[in-house]
Amino acid sequence: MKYVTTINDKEFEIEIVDDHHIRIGDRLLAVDFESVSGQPVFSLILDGKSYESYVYQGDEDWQVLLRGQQFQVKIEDEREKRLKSAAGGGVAEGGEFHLKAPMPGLVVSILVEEGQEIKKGQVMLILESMKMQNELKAPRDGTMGRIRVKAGESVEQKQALLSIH
Amino acid sequence: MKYVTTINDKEFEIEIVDDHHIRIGDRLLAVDFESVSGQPVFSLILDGKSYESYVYQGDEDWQVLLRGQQFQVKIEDEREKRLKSAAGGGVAEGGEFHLKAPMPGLVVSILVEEGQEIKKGQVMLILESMKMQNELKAPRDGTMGRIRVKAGESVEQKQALLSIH
Amino acid sequence: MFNKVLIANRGEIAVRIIRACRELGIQTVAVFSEADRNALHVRYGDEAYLLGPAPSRESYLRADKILDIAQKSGADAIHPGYGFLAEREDFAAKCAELNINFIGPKPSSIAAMGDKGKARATVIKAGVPVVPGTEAVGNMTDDDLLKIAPTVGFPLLIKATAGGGGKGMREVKSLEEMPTLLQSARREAESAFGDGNVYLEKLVEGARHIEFQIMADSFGNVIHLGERECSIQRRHQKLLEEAPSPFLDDELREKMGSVAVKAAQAVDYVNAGTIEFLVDKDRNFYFLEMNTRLQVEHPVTEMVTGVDIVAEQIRVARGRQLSYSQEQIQFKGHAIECRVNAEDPFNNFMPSTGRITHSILPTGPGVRVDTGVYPGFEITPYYDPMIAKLIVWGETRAQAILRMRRALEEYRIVGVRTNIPFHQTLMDSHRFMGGQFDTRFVEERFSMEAASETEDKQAEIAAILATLVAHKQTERSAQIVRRNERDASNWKWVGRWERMHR
Amino acid sequence: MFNKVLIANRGEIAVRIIRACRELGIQTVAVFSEADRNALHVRYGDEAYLLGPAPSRESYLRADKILDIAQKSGADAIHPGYGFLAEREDFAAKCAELNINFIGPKPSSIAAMGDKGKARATVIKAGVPVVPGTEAVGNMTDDDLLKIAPTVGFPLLIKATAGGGGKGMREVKSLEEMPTLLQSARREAESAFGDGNVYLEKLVEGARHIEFQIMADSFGNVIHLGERECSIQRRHQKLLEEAPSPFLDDELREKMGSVAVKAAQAVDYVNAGTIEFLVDKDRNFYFLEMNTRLQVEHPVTEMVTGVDIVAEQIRVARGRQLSYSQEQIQFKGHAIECRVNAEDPFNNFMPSTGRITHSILPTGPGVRVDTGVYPGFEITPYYDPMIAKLIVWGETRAQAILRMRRALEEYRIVGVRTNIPFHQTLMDSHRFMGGQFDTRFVEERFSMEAASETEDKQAEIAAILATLVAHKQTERSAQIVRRNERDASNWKWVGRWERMHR
Repeated sequence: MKYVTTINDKEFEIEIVDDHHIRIGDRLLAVDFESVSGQPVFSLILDGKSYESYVYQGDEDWQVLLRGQQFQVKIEDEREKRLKSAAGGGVAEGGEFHLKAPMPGLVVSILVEEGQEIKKGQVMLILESMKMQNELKAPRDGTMGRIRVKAGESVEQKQALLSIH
Repeated sequence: MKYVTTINDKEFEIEIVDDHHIRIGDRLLAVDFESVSGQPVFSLILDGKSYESYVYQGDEDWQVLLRGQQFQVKIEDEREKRLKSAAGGGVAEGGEFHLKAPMPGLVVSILVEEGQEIKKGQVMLILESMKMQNELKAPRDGTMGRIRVKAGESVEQKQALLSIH
Repeated sequence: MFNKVLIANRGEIAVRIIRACRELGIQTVAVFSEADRNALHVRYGDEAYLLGPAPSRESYLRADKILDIAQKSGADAIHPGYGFLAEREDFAAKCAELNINFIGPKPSSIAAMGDKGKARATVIKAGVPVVPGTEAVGNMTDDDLLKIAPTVGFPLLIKATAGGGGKGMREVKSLEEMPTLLQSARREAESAFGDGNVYLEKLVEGARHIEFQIMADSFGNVIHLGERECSIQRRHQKLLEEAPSPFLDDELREKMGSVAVKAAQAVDYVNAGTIEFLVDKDRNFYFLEMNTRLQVEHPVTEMVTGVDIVAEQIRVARGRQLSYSQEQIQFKGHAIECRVNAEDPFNNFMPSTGRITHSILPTGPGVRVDTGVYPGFEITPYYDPMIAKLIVWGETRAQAILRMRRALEEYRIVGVRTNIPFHQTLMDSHRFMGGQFDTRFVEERFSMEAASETEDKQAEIAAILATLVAHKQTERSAQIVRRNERDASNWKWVGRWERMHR
Repeated sequence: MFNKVLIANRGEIAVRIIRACRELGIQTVAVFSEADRNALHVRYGDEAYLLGPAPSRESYLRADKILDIAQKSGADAIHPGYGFLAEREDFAAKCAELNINFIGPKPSSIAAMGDKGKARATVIKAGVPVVPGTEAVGNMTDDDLLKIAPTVGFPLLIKATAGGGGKGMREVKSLEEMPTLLQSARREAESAFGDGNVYLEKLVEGARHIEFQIMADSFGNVIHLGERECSIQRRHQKLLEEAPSPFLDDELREKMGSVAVKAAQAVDYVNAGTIEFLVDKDRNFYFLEMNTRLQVEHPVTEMVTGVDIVAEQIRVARGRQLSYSQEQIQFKGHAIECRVNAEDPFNNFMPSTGRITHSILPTGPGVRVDTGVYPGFEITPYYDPMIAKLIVWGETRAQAILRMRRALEEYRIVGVRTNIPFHQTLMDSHRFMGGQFDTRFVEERFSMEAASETEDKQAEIAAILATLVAHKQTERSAQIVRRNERDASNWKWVGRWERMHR
């Protein structure tokens, strides 16, 4: 199986040759790869070098935490990738964004209004949790859609808070 | 549900009243009882006193390891106990005893022969494991039955080694 | 002399205090909220009593219930830890009334240091330097403050009189922006402390936050255990502390130490306390406030002095003299503490909740971990996000940094995100290694981005790891699909039966 | 000067050495058997290479493979740890041949101390007292030994010349029983060491086993780091060690220390080593043997001296001078180490294997755990049963005992049985607390039975706990039966279909 794996616009072509070998570019490497205690912690011995890492699956990408650094990793299998580029590539940038509560907490204040134009990075809502006030920011420019919560309201984790068009 | 629980010939009559109360003798006690992380480790708050203990189930009894002491505990529900005493009580002492390997290892030597009379505490077999030579002793007097292994043989955990009549 | 101590706290500090009691042969009473039934302090305490629902105000802040439990259980002393009721004069007073030994200072000392304005006035009288500002105690109007501001000089800080933790604090660069900032500071202070009073303080630029640990007994003996460097902060929350401060020499240490002792004596202090100072680039130091309780970061002092501060608190509270004279306090080596918080440093330090499914603690020579969590424990949103303190000792600061680096690399916590990567990045920062930082360092001159040469080398490894995990997952789900196909066969079979017999 | 160290070992000591290397900025190469792929030393090493199948002789004893890996990976030094290849003269010599730095003494020192007879002769020449016995080196016949025995005096010990760990050792009470015991000792020595040579030694009664830690550099500097009390043993296996020994005073310490230094100098010793002594009731001390390697129990010395012995080993092997002179070695407080073994103290210390499913380490002030295991790790029967070393430090011996007691109480390991309850019982023993014990104490005067008053109080709690667990289990199995009934319904339904349409 061949994959095209992308980190920060840099592409790696990685082929899983068999259980103990991969090919990256034209280098054949010996791998010994184990999950630790059934957890999302992985031990990799790659040509004798020993690495350990947390690997989490996100909605669209993978996060790899390795020696204090975090990498956002996109993985496509080659076939998938070819299909996509044949189709003209590029997912639509727009679409609705739904802000969900990243943790349970109390909505302290809402700093935007429905219909308002907002900028990427703008603080939309303050959520108090673990004695901290956490600012939830807009991930991109857009127009505020529906706001589903009120200041003073307690919310559950993953509860929908508001949307951006 | 009522139980008769025995430790070293001492009987305790313990009634599970509801999820948060037991009666022992004529004392009603508040209990708050939890397994820790789904392990055989249990946290008990009994009338405000906090205890923690390992509780293991053996073949016939329970083992409780509490603050460095181990207790062999026999538990019968009241009905069971009544039935047994009605039937005349007392399980037969005899019967065949099968010695199983308590761990994987190497049989170093066998110090008994089939048909031999043996005494309780007599060393029957030496099993090497973890660089240690472990003496396996007779749990009671008897006659050696079949010996199923030879010196020099590797054995798996729980493999039958020999029997005593 | 008391023999049973109720610990009016939770988390690592409750565990820390239980340990000290156990090592002194003293019985312990734990209290817990509904969220904490399985917490370590409940499991380790000799006794444990439920306080109420998870929110602090219904549990750990319920002074009345805690005092009830103390009386019911026969606890003749209470250790408040830090936070919650630790600096509540009324609680300490109530303990005294009920003949329960409060392991901490007298209520009058808490009161004297609790009001920041009053505290400033008190220590000024004792000859302790303070940051220039408004000295008057209590109710200054906005007009008063605006009038006095130019004499203090800009930039300055508006601070809440009842304050702490950066709440109600505003930085003011000019007179023009001051009225708005005054209002918002008062609003925040009002909502956080029920007290909208504020005062002004000159903003000391490039300042370090350095504090002195004090111990005092009831016979009038007061000593200091040296300083802690606490300048590594984010949003006024300390993240890392060390002892000694790379910025102090013996002369300055002695000078500040004796001033700290003087400040404590000014409020007739007993038990453990901390005098916080700001130190500017030119080594001028200013009293900031006194924390009239045990600090989170007390272990770094324990590591370099060998003094068990909690045990010493208990001895002093039992009416004994201090075990050490000032001369007997010797400093050896260097200690660093990293606060391990359940928050994601790659996502704006967002708190992270969830069940810890797996954990491997760093251990070995010179490493100490103070924690209240373990695999299977649930991190809830009700309390502060600190889940462990990782403390190391080394013969030198450089050795301590190298040791901390390896300990951070070893630490595994699965189930919640932690700020361990923040500390790892910090340990690699040249400015930190060089001891060149002030309280603005983390917010203004620090980035989680690694040097790009390191990043490039590791990116390929990260790519391989993610691909291997993704591949395994694809394989596994393929198997599950196949298994489900088999499992579904009963139903298919039923379906066939239906058709056959229709 | 080397920059990459291969660690020819496993378990806690491999982890300990990796930590020291990492803190010195040195790259590490781990080696592992098939049973140890997931071991901590493999996970923590910078590189890791498979040696072979689980049994030691096919993996950790394969000197050839280890040297191959060292060359292949570019490791320019090897740390052997303890056990396995640590005291193999030929291995150390082979390293030297291949230009690989062996972190330990010269091959000649290993050889000189490896043959117990030769070692005795060597140190006697240097004026070191030894237990009276047969001084001749090498091959004494049974006849020779039987002739010489009465001059040594009974009781005496037959010991294997190549010996260690009590193998080939026999206690002889009279001349009559000696021939038989000679034969069995020779047989055991032959099978354990491939060398049936034995010698005689007077049995010192009521003896304590006390050893001195030595450090020497290649410039002829030799110092000692004080003693360790190791009398708590069972079947010649140490179970607990402490520093200092409650039996020694400063005068005796200085005397024994300088003798220990002399013994090390007699074999031109370099790096870390240990001189073991027997000390009788009257404070006479006798050289027993020298261990030419790092000891399991080195941490207690680290805790009381502040010296990182493994880091110091590496420095010395890198050709540096010792970091300390004898005068700079100061002793502070008291340290105790408990060896936590996977064995059941309630079942004749039977080794216990299995997967560790859960673990909570004791932490907090003055506690150190050196371990190579973690939740999810499998304890196999291939290696020795020690899974962790729990080490505590206290200002006094009494404080260290109290701290050890609380640490043992906190330690949770689920999945294998451990000897933690043995240590708990030991900590409660009055004789241990009083420091009144010798090497026979555990076997002859110690019992796992608790004082009956304690037992009675706890029995009721144990009864309640077991009953609650049994009750929950009964309830749960009832639920499973009910659930299974529901699950089976598909099939019942199929059955009904069949009948309906028959």
